[in-house]
Amino acid sequence: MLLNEGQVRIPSGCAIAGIINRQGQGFGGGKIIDCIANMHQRSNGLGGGFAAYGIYPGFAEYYALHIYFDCKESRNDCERYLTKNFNIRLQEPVPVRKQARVNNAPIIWRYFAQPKEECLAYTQLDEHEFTARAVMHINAAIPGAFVASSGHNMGAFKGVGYPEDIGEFFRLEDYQAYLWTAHGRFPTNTPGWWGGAHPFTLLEWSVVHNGEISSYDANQRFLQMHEYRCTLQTDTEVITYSFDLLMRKERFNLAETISVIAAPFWSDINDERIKRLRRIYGGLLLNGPFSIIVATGNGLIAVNDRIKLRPLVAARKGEFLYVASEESAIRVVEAHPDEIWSPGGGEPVIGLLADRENLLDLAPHNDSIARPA
Amino acid sequence: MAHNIMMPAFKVQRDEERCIRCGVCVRQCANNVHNLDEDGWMWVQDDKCVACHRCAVLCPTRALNIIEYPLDFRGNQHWTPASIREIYAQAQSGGVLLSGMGNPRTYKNYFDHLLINASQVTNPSIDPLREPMEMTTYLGNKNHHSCGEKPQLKLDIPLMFSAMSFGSVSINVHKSLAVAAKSLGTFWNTGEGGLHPDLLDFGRGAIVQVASGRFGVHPDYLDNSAAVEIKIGQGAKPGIGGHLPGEKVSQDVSLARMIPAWSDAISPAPHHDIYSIEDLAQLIETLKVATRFEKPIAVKVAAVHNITAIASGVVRAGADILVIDGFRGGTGAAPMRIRDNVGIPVEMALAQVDSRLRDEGIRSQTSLVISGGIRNSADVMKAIALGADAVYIATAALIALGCHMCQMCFTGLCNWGIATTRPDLTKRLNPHLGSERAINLLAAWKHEMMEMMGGMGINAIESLRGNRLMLRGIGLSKEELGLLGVKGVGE
Amino acid sequence: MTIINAADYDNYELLQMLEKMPQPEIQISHVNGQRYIACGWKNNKRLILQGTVGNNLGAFAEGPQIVVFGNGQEGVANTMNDGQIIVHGRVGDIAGYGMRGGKLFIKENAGYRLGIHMKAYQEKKPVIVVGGSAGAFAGEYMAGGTIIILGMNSNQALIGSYCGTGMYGGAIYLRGEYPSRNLAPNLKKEVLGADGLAEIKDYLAEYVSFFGDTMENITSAPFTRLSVEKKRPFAHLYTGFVS
Amino acid sequence: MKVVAWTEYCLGCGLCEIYCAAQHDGYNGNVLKIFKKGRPMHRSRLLKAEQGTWLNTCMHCTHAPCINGCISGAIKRDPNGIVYVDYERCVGCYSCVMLCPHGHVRPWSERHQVLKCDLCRDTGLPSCVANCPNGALQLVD
Repeated sequence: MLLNEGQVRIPSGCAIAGIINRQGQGFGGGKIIDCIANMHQRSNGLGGGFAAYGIYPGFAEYYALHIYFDCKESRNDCERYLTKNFNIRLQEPVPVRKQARVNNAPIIWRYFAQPKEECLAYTQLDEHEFTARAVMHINAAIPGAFVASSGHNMGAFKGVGYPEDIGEFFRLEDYQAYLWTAHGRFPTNTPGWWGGAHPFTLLEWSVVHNGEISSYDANQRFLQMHEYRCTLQTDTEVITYSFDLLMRKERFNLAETISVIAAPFWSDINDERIKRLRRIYGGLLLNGPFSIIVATGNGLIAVNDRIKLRPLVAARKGEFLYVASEESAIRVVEAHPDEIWSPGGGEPVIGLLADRENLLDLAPHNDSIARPA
Repeated sequence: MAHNIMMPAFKVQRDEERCIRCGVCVRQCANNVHNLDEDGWMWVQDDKCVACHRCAVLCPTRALNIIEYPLDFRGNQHWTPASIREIYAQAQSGGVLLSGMGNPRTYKNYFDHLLINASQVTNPSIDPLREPMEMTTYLGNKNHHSCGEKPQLKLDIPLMFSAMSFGSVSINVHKSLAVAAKSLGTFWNTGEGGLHPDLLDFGRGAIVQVASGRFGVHPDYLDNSAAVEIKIGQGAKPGIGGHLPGEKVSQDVSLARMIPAWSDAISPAPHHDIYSIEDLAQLIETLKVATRFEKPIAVKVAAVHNITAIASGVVRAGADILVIDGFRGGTGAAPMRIRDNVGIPVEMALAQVDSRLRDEGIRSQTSLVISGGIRNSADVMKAIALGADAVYIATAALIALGCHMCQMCFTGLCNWGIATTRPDLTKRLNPHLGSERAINLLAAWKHEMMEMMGGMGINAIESLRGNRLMLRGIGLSKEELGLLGVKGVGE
Repeated sequence: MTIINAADYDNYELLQMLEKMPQPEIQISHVNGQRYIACGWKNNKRLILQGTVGNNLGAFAEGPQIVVFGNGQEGVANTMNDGQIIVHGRVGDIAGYGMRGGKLFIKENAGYRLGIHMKAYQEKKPVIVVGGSAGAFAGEYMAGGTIIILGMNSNQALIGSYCGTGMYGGAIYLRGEYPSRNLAPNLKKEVLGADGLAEIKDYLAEYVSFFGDTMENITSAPFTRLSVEKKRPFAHLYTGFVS
Repeated sequence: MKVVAWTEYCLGCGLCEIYCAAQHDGYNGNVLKIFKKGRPMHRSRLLKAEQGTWLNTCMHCTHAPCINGCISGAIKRDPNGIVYVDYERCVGCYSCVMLCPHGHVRPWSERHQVLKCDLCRDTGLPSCVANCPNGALQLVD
């Protein structure tokens, strides 16, 4: 009997890519599909996905919930729960097109929702925390329902198949986003569950990731102390929660956050503050090979593990920043970048929207929900 | 360093009534345990003895006996003599404890808790002496979509000789096994140390290894082979690399490994071009391209906790043959702590991996070969019934060649001419005799297997593969039976 | 010379076609990410590649002459036995892993783990020359051969940390300083004058002939040579033990 | 017939000499007895040189100089071609010792006779061949 992600930990290798227009100008999904398709050989057809930011400008103040259902009953159950806790502005199926190589798709809907005032008042949670808990509740307690994404003005599109086929399936060319990330997956085994594909998201966070975190259980047990439940048993979930804890909750800036998750060796740390951070948050050091792209509405950051066990290439062309596992994936959409380089281990590539540069901060705080229209 | 406080591990007993001062023991012991003075005085140095039994076996009057040193520590269930001696050794040297061969500890051996079925009345048993009995098996990708296109290995017997590098073992071990494999219609494995020029003619019967050190790997080596095996790990030391000390890198070893003589040969822990599963897919493809898709590509991994996921990944990465080596697998040298504490039994790994690959519908894309402590034909039968396509043996083959399991392979002073590269010791293994003994062993096993299969009413090895109904567990918990996927006795 | 447009074929079609082509010199344009080019080749064919070449270029090869006008990715010259690869750009990680022979010239930067476990054997002496800088772990476990890092066409540090860790043969030449505190315990470093460059003069001349700098310019800065002090860095790591 | 030594696999252990001695003179291969009670005299000698060790033993030549030179007709050839010493006739003149170009015949001074390999003609497979632990000795036609 094969177990889904969430019931068993499934390591995987992968290809990743990300593109941001730092002026917040939207562009269609064709570019990111070309990018990830170039690295076809890095995946094995058991998972592909995309995250897109800025795609729902008309609903920017709503949480855009992309939810996968196994059957009608799970949709009914989930909608009952949603209507009890959220005001739903619009609900509709996510448009898809038939694609010969994409099978067994779940029922995929999206909901533009805001937590009900009375629910916030009753639970005394801020709306992010409230929504985050609602997402965790749906994933854990409503059988057959899975929240693929839940941020403002963004969405995750993922499934079982090669990423280029998934992109076609979700008609990504119809969306205009200023920030796209993509993932081609090479899981070591999977029952073919759409929820298990990447990117993994929480609120506005999305993570695509290549590699296997050897410290997974140490990390997840640390996160448990901070009330995160790693129900999916994936490395990506741990990465996302680590960013959420450090940046959204603890309000560390990017440099500090990177100094925790890809901590320099003790012998290389001179700064007392960084030393202190490592002493306290040593449990969040992500050990093992990884290259990740973490994105929010503010921008993206790409980073390798501290001894760079996975490939990562970045390039700049005008207002565009590209990151990918392989240079060819960038060249296929931008043949002549202004600059192209391989970042070192633990050396982040940061691409923030031009008006967020001073933030040095990826996190969506309550007080900074302003987004490009 | 002050006086060593370690007492000897063994005591050499010489029966003076029988000793004729012929000096055979003196001449045969590479550890210089035996000494004969000019005045005819025989004396021994017990602390140098490793209990390899060479002297005792060759003594023409059976005057020698070797026993565990009788001086024992005061009884203590926790601080056993071994644990105390290990501390003495490390306190004296500051070194990582090294040992040879496979995990010798008392972990449960699941082969010994499985029993084999036989026919009675409802279907007839078969007499292998007079009726046809097919032992032929093919290894490779047998996916029905690609059958006929993918290269396969044909085995006349579902047994192969497992990887042992030249350098860790002598050239005469390679010669013995290469000749035996050819005669038996099966394959031997070069290990990671390259192929010695003397054995070029046996390359086509060899599975050649590509390991992290890439010793002796070049286009001709890949071409002149039956299959290529990427060695990710081995059961005796999962997760770590290898280290052939310069003392063993003789001129001959240098030829095969293609490194200067007397330099250390270090195999890194990982392949540095494989840090993730898609990198394995890449190396598999690289080797397929380099061999023009003519050779099956095998991937050998150690049986570890996450073996099912690893196996699935390896198969999906394109491996035609998946080799799983259990924690009882032998080695020329391994840090003792790793050998004794890392990895899992191959029986469990095999049962779980076979089930997992079938659940995922990808079992036919690969052949499953297991290794690690296979002692006899019954172990082979049980492995095949649990789901293996074939079985690799190495320690059993070395024992057939004379190995006495003293576990001191790493010293290079093997008195049986096996784990050594010293010419005077190497010549102690005559490959003509060695190949004969290896052939005898496998021929005997083959016959025993045919008898057992006949007893089950099965006359083709394919019908045994994955036929777990032919097994029953004895003395196992419900959970263990579940993990092995077999019923309990009487069920 | 035969010219192929790589964009017209998928990766395996391209490889198959190359395998069958008898021409001694082939030019391929619009290469972008195609893997395994010249893998396992045993010939002296000359390949001219334009674009970004995919992983494992020239892996396990013995003899081909490959010129890349563009960049390489991971695993260039992986376990190469002989031949020559000239990259007029940068390369990714693990270039020259386990290389036993032949030469690899890179105009710009090399990624992490350059030339690790490189080894020499008899007449085979692998050489890597990097015009730019190299990432961490360069020459790790190196057992033989020569790595030269010039740090010229780069805005990064000449070399990353852990250079030559576990190295037990061969030599690494750096055009510039190497801080003593970073020196692996088994290595020694020497600052070389112009006469110290005799051993690598030919390689530098080749570099100049490919990439067009001048010998004077290259040799105007002092070189540092890292080589093995203790030939057997791990000789006392283990203890034999009769249990 | 003769015993051929395979230098490549000779270990130099010396068991050939020991068993050779034990096989003769009525000891029937009992090593202990000959060494404890008798006077072990081996017929062939293990040679040691820089290039290795090997058993130096009679080749039972077709035109054996020892037979031709024997003054008492003590050195004979049996129907199998084995050249042996008839101790009833040997008078210890040592002509054969001098005539053998390979030194395969040795004086047996205390009995004033000579020693040479007889391929254990009374007991079957030569004892040296039977007891070589590494198959380095072979009986060939």
